[in-house]
Amino acid sequence: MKKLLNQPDTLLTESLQGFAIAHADIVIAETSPRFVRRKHIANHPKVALVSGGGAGHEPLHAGFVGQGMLDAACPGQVFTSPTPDQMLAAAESVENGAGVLFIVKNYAGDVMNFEIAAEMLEAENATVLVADDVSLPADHSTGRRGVAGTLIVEKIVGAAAEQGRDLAACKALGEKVCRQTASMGLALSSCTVPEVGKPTFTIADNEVEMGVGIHGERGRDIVPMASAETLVQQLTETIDRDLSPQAGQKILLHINGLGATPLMELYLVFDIAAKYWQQKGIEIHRSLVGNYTTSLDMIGCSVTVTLLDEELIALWDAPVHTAALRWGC
Amino acid sequence: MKKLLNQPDTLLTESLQGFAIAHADIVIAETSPRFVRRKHIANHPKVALVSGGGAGHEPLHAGFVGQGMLDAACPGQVFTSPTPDQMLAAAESVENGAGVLFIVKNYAGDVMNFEIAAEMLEAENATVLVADDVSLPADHSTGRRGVAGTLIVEKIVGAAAEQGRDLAACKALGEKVCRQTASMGLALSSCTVPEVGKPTFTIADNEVEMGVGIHGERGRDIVPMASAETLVQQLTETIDRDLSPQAGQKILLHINGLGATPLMELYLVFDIAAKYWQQKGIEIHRSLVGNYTTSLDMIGCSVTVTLLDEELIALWDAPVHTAALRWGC
Amino acid sequence: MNMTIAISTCLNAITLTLQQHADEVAELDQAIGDGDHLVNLQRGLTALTQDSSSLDKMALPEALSKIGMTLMSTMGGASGSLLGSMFVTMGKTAKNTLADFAGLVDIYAAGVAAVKARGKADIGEKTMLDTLIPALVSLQASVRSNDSLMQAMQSLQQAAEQGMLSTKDMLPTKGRASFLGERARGHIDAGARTSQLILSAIADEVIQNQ
Amino acid sequence: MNMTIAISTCLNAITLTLQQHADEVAELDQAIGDGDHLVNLQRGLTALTQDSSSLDKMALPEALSKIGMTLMSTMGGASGSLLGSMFVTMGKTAKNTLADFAGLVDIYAAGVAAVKARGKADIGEKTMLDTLIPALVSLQASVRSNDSLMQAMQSLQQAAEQGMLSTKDMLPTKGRASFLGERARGHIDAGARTSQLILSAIADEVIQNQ
Ligand SMILES: Nc1ncnc2c1ncn2[C@@H]1O[C@H](COP(=O)(O)OP(=O)(O)O)[C@@H](O)[C@H]1O
Ligand SMILES: Nc1ncnc2c1ncn2[C@@H]1O[C@H](COP(=O)(O)OP(=O)(O)O)[C@@H](O)[C@H]1O
Ligand SMILES: [Mg+2]
Ligand SMILES: [Mg+2]
Ligand SMILES: [Mg+2]
Ligand SMILES: [Mg+2]
Repeated sequence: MKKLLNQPDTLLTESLQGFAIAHADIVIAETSPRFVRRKHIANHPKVALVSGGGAGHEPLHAGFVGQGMLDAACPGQVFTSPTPDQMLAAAESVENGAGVLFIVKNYAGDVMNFEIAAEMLEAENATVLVADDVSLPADHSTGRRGVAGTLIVEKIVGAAAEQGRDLAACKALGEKVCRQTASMGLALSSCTVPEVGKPTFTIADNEVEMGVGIHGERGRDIVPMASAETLVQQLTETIDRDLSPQAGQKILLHINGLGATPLMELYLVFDIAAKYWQQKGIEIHRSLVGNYTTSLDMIGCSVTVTLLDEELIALWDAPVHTAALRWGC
Repeated sequence: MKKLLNQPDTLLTESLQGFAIAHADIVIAETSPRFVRRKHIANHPKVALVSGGGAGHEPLHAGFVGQGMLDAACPGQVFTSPTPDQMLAAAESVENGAGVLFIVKNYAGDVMNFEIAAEMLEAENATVLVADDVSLPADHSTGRRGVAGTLIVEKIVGAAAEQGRDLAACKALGEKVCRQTASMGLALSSCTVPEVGKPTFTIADNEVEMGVGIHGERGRDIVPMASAETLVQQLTETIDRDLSPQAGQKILLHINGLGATPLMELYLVFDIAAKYWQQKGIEIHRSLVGNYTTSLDMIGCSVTVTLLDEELIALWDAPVHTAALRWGC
Repeated sequence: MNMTIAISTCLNAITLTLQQHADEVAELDQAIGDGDHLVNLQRGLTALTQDSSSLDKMALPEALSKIGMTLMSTMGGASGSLLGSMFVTMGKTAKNTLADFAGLVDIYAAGVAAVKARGKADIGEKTMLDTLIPALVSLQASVRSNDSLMQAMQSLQQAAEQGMLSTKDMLPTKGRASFLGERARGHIDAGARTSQLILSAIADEVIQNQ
Repeated sequence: MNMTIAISTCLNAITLTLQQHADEVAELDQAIGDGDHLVNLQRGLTALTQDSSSLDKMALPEALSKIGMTLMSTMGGASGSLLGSMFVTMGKTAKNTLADFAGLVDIYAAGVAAVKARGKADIGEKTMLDTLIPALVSLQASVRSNDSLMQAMQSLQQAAEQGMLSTKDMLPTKGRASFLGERARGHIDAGARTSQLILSAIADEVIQNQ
């Protein structure tokens, strides 16, 4: 394992310290329990958006804390959901009278820990469960996983909360975005969890893990290594079968890198995916390309599509000022 | 070599197509010769900023084309400087009466090709040579290399050009930023040039290449693998010797990833570097952390420091709207 | 039957057995999970061990609750919420239960029920429950048939081991491994293995302590 | 002396020799450069080969200029600007120079001067000039001593090879290799090697064509 670190077990703390210094204008990082919150809490009641999850997906979620997006985020250990006391402290620190909306990626650990926190929280609260990974069937025994579509939910609901929508409306909006969002990813390599020190799995040069989540785990299937065209086609076709967009539909197309894929290749993936949709008469109305929901140093990517309407477009375009996503201000 | 691509020799074209679709609101990509330019040319004379260089450093430079930064960028083949006809066409397409400023990273190939273009260009023009890599002595036979400090020059001069400064003033400002900027990088791995298909060099598990440029090449020295603290110290101390900032000095601290380093580790590097400077009474006044000037899929990072004054702070903060850097609008 | 053994003794035994099987456990979660299960458990154990002398002094209900809260706030992950809920519930149940052997089995039963409820899972889904439930069934049988403590502990160990081994050929339907579908067959579940190692280590301590 | 050989013949010979030494050349630029030199040259050659029948029909000055412009606009990198400048300058010089052997050497001399000027470099800096300059010196000596074409070509080949080999122990002071400092010693310069391969291939063609 070759990584820039001091000790595997101090990496998270030190990295979060760096994050807090680098973005001291917009966030504050608390350490016990650990969470990141907006520096400026609204002085009128506003639904507080709280998310969190294992570390190793940076910039998700701490990189999305700030105006127009999350109010607080709880980073767990690498690929390990945070603990209820983190979520509780985060929620209590940002709640200001309009309740708390938890945005949770659908993994057993995250779901159960957030459940416990929600049971303990006195303030009014609700949860949006993100389950956008269409590599899994819709009726999968645990539901689908939450992957790169999460940031789209966080951005859109974040804008709505900022505009003053109430808790029920924010939850309903989040669920609408979830219904209209589908993602699928693939990996060409494993990643290495710092505390483990060696790759989570091995994979041959002529193999690709198809349908991976974001925890450096194997995919649903191994498929033969092929051209980007062939591989990306498998992602877009699965998404297409799930969302079945009609000609004329406007979409947000998000190509996400898993951490170690050069941007040049991500734009190639974007090109392939964009042309797939354009040939079907779908309009690429908004786009986002980059490493946003990563799996440490994994080589791979995912494609995410959100079906847009005027409401969602306006909320996507609304000002946002976080460490990793910023526009309009 | 495991990469997401169709053919190594079509990657650049396809990737640029993807880039153009993804950012169609702000850029236009021309293909023969190849360059990227702003979609909207100012309707009053404005110094046109043109940069370029080999591909493989994405988002540099095309990702910095847009309001408040570059007017055009010419991507060459991977790690190969672009050709004079690209630069000429790019310059002619954005020149609108106030002359052209070429921003060139100091490498033989870039310098000579831009020189030829400048000789051929009829419009008034000037060049700023970026040479911020302090791993090389100031009196190096070819001058120092241009590395991650380049984007800082492009951002600050871009803001000044936007505000209407003339060609001579923009050139003088660019040279001031160059004088006040120092960078140094290290690599834990090689990278793989798609057309070559195997890593440029091999490196042992217990070795680090210290003082690398951004073309996937070896560094000045091999040093033993050590803690991030020890390694980053070597970068900051070299920068410190070069810039010798005084207590109270405000700086911009930029931690750049070389492509395959997780953001978590880059923030750790930021933490170490920030504390180094803070202990000397230097104020981290602005910061930028991420993969901005990459070497394909190299594992490694660089530290860049720019000494700030009120003029540079105001220009750094000025609105910018490009694919990879955006704020204030 | 004399069952009083110090919590610190158990913690040491558990720490030791996990150390001895560290590579194996790490690899199980790497194969069909995300590779963090061993580290998660060890983080929880380290926190408990730091508190062990005060845990030793507490009454059983308080000690169990404290263990639950500590696991819940230090482990994270699926196993953190499950083991946390398990011990918190055992602590609550212990308040109203006599701590003889039958009572302890009832307390454990409440803990297992909490895991089932929190995880919305049951036996046969390739999780820690495939160890925890057979172990419970065995303990309950021992209560009914008035087994000696030695017999009870040995049956417990056998049941836990069989349960753990049974996960190998199962198709997972809960937790991360479920995402792998058929690819997860042929691997033992990490949580089932650690639960079995822990139960077995405690049983050994009880036996030795007789 | 009869020196008329078709440009297409030369291009084919150069393409062949670079193919035969492809791995070696690629590795030279990987060792102390950035690994693209072979691909850069081949991109230029491919473009020239596509034009070869029209190049064959052109007068020498136009052909040289056209080669220069093509290399300049297809190769990129240090070598693209240098070889581009070299051929553009040779084209200009050819307009006013008789294309006998001595004249051709003068034209080549002008090309080498253009490389020196564009690269701000000279012999001894571990670049292509360490091949190009000794080759020029040898050609000029052949003109002075009225060597046979065969003799001239053979001396040229020897001089180019010696020059190329001389780069091995040099400390680089121009181009990318200069950044490596002492670490670049012990490696032959990629551009010196390809220049030598090219000159040698052309010389072979001239010899065979006699
Ligand atoms: N819903 C569930 N019910 C019961 N046990 C579960 C459930 N989900 C996961 N587990 C158990 O948790 C173990 C994984 O724990 P761990 O690796 O620490 O957490 P995570 O899965 O969040 O990475 C699995 O091996 C399995 O035994
Ligand atoms: N200033 C210079 N003068 C003469 N030759 C040079 C100079 N700089 C580089 N070269 C030659 O160019 C070669 C490298 O060419 P190439 O790899 O195609 O371009 P780049 O260095 O831009 O990657 C070197 O091996 C060297 O022979
Ligand atoms: Mg986990
Ligand atoms: Mg090059
Ligand atoms: Mg796990
Ligand atoms: Mg090169």
